[in-house]
Amino acid sequence: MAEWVSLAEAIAAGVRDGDTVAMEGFTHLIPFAAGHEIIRQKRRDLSLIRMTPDLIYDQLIGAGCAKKLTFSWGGNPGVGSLHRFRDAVENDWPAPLEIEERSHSDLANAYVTGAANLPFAVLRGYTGSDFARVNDRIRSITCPFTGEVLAATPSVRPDVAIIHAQKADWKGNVLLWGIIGVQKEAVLAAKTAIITVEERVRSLDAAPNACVLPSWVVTAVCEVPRGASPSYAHGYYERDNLFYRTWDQISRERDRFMCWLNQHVLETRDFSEYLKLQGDPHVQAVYQ
Amino acid sequence: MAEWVSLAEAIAAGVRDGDTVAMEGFTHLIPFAAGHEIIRQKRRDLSLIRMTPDLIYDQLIGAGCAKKLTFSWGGNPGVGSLHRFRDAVENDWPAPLEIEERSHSDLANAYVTGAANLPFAVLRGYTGSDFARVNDRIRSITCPFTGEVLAATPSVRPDVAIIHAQKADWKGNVLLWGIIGVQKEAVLAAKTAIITVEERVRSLDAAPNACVLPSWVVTAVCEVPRGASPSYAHGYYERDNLFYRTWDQISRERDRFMCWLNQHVLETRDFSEYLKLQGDPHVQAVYQ
Amino acid sequence: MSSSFTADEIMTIAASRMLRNGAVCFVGIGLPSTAANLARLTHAPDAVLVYESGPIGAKPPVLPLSIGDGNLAETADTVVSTPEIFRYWLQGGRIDVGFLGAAQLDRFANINTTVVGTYDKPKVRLPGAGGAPEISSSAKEVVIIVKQSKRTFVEKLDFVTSVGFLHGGDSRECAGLTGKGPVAIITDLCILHPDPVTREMKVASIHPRVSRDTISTNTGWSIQFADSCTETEPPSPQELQVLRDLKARTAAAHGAQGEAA
Amino acid sequence: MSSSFTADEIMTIAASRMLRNGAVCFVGIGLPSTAANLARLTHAPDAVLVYESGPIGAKPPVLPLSIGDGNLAETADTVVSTPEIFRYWLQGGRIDVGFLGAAQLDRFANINTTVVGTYDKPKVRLPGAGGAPEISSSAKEVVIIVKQSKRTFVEKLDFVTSVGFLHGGDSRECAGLTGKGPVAIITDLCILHPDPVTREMKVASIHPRVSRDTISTNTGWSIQFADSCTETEPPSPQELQVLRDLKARTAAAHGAQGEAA
Repeated sequence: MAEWVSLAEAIAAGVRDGDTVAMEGFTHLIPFAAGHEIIRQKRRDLSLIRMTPDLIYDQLIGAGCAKKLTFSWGGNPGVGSLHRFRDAVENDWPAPLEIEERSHSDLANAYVTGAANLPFAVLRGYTGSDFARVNDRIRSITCPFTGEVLAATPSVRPDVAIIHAQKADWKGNVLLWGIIGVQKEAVLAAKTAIITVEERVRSLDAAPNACVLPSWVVTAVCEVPRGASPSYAHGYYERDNLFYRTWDQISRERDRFMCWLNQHVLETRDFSEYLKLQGDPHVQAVYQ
Repeated sequence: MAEWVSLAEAIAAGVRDGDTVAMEGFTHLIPFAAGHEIIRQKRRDLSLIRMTPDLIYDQLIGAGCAKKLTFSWGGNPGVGSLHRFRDAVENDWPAPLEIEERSHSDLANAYVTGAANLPFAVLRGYTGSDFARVNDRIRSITCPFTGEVLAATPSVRPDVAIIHAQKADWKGNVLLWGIIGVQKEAVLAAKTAIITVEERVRSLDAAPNACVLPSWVVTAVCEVPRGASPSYAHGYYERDNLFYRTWDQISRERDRFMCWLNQHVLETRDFSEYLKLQGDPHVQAVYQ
Repeated sequence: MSSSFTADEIMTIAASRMLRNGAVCFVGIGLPSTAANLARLTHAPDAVLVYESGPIGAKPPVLPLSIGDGNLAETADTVVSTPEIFRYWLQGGRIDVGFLGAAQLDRFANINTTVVGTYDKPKVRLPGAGGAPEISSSAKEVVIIVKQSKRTFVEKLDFVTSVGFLHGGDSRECAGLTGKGPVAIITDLCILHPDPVTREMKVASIHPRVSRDTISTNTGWSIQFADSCTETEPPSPQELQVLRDLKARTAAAHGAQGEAA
Repeated sequence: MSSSFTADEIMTIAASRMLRNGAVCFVGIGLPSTAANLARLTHAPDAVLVYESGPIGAKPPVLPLSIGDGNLAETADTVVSTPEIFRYWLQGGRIDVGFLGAAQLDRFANINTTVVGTYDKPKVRLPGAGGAPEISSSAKEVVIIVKQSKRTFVEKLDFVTSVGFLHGGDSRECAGLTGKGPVAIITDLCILHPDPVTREMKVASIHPRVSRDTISTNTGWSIQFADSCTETEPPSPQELQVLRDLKARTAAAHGAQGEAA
């Protein structure tokens, strides 16, 4: 059964140095507040998994939390490069970053088979590409009926999955909607699941076949309004496109990045303080 | 793009003698009207696939439409045996019935991999059972990472999938909700999809992540109110439990079954006439 | 308040007691569903009932007649597709207890629901596997609920549909099956648990007013009684009351047809 | 009504013309998304836009800035999970045309979006594959939209992320890839189609006011011109108007940030 706790408590109890951590959310519902809290609590040597590393992992990598990244597309969507990610790969700063590179289709399938308790995924993929040359975990398998050869890749089974959702009820049942990405699979593939939500409600009032994660597959649930900002939460707030563009400037040079990181994350107490510093006009309404 | 046609036209154009046909619906939304129309049009030598054959396939088998059945549970839910199914298997009446027997988990997985255009499914299943002894298409596969041995079974790729749903809009986009079973997978695994619906609406007004089949994966859509009766359509009508019990009597002896089949299916013009004969009190309201 | 109860009642009640509060239970239709819902209405209000048709956390007000009744969907925390139930929830390792019925079973609690006689020319064609094979292998524990008779409790199965302890001993683990297997068989006469070494199912508890002789007579192998064999705790008045109310509500909702469940 | 247009405009418009009405199009963000939406707003109102984030049948009123913008979900016929998009819809064989961008490509339209330089010590670390490898292999046809330059059109790729015609000839079919592969590359200078035999991409149509010399100078291999090479139909006033309106609406909705798309 999910326990309602503060985000600081959830991260303190749920994420350890050296853990394999998947923070998912495909453009929508990216768990930025949780990412900041991991930085604030100075977790180290994490093996991070995420289809689209995005700003959230650029921050974690730049802050020195990661030793490995498994991913399928590492850019700043609609803007350009992830400079901290590139600096780690190209220049080993702030530390060398091992990468395990896969395609979206592969990684999505690998979460599915992780959730399904299978050791590998089978897909039509990678034929003719150079991936298998640089990732020896992209292998092949032969269909026992047709003799066709398909790609086989290892399932994703993180220690911890962290996602952001719109609502949870008092029991800790969680509802998300809109672009739901690979979040259900990430949670079900993981040993521990930490979920931040926009609001705690009496009843989910979910549609019959909505994407609901029952309380008993969730370890901790935390009320963190605007916790996906600068990404968006459908029905709550829009994407802060300006911040995504500004990030290109903030993250380009190490000094400016460190200065931002100190001021906005390491020296803030929690995500509400971060939002206030960002000048978020809604922060007063959602945090008293 | 789906075409709106009558059920008689859809079956005439879409189902041929010898086809592999999957009619799905897990207790809920069973496409009985379509099954009757196949019997009425005297299709023969069909290879039928369905997780839970249920009364609908008992009728098709007894009527002599089937040469093969792929299934995972063949009973009258909550009542007992399917007598026509048993008579075919035990006594070759009205014709021998080849059976391909699998488990629910296997067949559900096989629809998934059929929809995903993969030739086989991988599952943890069948270990220690006698299935592989009687079905040589239950094989094994070794994980290229862990060395574990898992079950491998062939995907389901029917010529035709037939389902019943609650609503479709004028373009032929289809919405179903409640217990959705394996219907989406059946439609996406098939070459041709025929869908009967309770009603044709201007707009689906579907929830954001509802189970919608877009018009362009549907071949034909037919308005057939109460077309899942005696099973049920969530939000429209309840299961006719009495008919399921009565079926035990109707189907037990060949003569009585044939008499029922002639009177209620072969000699009726369409499903609305069948419903009138059944004494369905709502038939006047939904068919004018 | 009456202390009289039927054999069916004590079977259902004894089975319901196997479900811990908070446990996630994969429920077959019929006796398993009755027992699981009784548990939910008595000592295990937070038990989570998962049905193979898709409902997770169903809380039906009356017993469903089929595995996919509308009241399961309406009262569930969520309803997922059938493939998802088998892939993410059962095979995914999320099920604590699988409640199963059986047409035939042997001393190692292997189950046959496929055929009586030979497979190719069966004397009786049974419904088949349904979800049972993977419930048997993937649920953390399995509880079997079945009426005891020589026809059901057989020396040798005509077909192994779902495995219990295979040939006994450590053969289940050696086959690579991870779940604990059948921790109990609950019948109308007694409760059986596996011997810790041989894994043969032995009578661990005899229902009140049932003799050892009756149990032996209704078993197709020479059934053994555990050294610690005791008498089953009789149904409490509250258990009986809740079960009878549930059955009465079900009959009222479904009419005479309700009896089938 | 002006007949002047920019190189970007004719590139986008020429790409949009590749999308038949009713076709199901898997859309990448940026130029592919602009071209697909332009097609939807001009000659292909029934084109179905599928985004890898999950929306099927998206009809965004303004261009999305990211692959998962809210307006995609709000206007879609349905929104499914990302695994489902890749499994049932792309790999399932439901996509007619995949629209792709590229950081580098070679004469056989193989694409690199992974690294410039060596993989282990890259000079430039690019974003990586995303959905492109399986779009390239599973979509029935692929259209590549990319600005032409020596840096982009290279003799040899540093890394093959997504395949076009591999080594040319029938090497794509021999590898077991079922989709037709890249039927066109649309650049700001010209349109390339594969030679029917060698599968080398050849200039089939040159945009107005562009010289053969400019095309050759901006290509890292000795590019060939098809015998039938013609001039690209200039943008019609209506195409230009709709594209400019779309861009203006997008800028108004997103502010100056909108430019990035």
